[in-house]
Amino acid sequence: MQVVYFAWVRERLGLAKETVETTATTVTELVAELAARDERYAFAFSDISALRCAVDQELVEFDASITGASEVAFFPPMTGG
Amino acid sequence: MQVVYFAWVRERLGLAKETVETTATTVTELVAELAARDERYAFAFSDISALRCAVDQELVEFDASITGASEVAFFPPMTGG
Amino acid sequence: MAVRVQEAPFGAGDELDKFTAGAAGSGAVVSFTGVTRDAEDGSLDHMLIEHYPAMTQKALEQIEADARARWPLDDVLIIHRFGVLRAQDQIMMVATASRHRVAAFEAAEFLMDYLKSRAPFWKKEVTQDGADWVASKDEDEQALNRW
Amino acid sequence: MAVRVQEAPFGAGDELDKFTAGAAGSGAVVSFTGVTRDAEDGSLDHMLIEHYPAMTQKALEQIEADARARWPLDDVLIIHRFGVLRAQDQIMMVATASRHRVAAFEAAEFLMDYLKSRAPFWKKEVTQDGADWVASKDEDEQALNRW
Repeated sequence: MQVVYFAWVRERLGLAKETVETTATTVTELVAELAARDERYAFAFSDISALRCAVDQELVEFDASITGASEVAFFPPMTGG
Repeated sequence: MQVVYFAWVRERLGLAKETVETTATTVTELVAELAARDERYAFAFSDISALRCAVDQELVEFDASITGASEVAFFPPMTGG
Repeated sequence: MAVRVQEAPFGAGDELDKFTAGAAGSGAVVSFTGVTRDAEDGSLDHMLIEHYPAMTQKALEQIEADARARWPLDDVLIIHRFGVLRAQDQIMMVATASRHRVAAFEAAEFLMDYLKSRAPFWKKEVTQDGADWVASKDEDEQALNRW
Repeated sequence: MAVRVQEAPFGAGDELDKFTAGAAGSGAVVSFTGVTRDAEDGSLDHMLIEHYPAMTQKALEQIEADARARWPLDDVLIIHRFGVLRAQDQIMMVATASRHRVAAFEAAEFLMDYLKSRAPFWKKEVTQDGADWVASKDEDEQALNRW
């Protein structure tokens, strides 16, 4: 599964995307796995309320399923317009 | 006092403006005077709810005073925009 | 600040660009353009717009002042034509500039609502079959109640 | 119907004119233009807009489809830039065309509200003192509740 990061999430991780092997079935489970990796990840994912996520380019809540998904994205609230 | 007419009021009267000598003190009194003149005027002023008026280029209700006014205007509801 | 009542055509795009360039720091610019519609059956020959010259500029400036009193606007533009207009001709435009998009939107809607029912313009549709004064709509009068 | 996500500048006036010409019979055209504001103290060097290319076009088309489902729109235009923008540069615009002015206004506001909080763009302000991601505003999130 491809995991992609934007804005300050990308900057905190120093990483725009990566391939992740996971048995997580929801975004929340994936976040728990990633946050457990090291301090950088723990910091980036320390406040879930400041994050938004998309599964296969569709905005979803954190309890959404990622089973069969190709791409999960994490980013701060959007500031377009 | 100058009295001016617009849109179908002007067309019904066949007149864009005229000078009127009057002792009327309100628009309503002026309307009564004008409507009493002849059939054309009676027809033009037959339905006050379909008319609007301005005194000295300011929209007013029909009970407004015209004492000291220089110009009174009669016209249908406006359709700008 | 500009209120223009004119017989000549105007270009909404050019006006918008000039307006936006002049409203440095605004962030949000809203425009409304009114376009002459053909009759339902395509029979419109032209639209004739009559106005009350001695009152029009004054009435529009009052509407602008009312909008500025209600919203934090950096600039306002109102252009309204009179005379003969053909289908697809631009009749009028308003533009508003503000730091806040909601203010820019609301002020533009307010200007349009008041311009529809409180500025001294009257439209007459001329077709091959004759000419009719456009009737005012109850909904336009009611639209004023929201402000 | 057009959704364009691009790095290149666009001209809001030209876009408005083309849009209006293409929406024959609409009567009412509303546009919103978003302009890069300088920092309060005039220190903005540039604004950097990041987006999520695989998602952006799709998200904007969905927002457009939602607007069309709610209002009788003859046409919709959405343009949003990404990359480096300077103070006074135009960031984005939306335009709506309808027979009804209220529909054109409401749809444009709806598009802006959703575009602010649901389209994958992020703004970073770069000044001499450093760079900061623009924080989302509670009021922008709350604005969605009115629809």
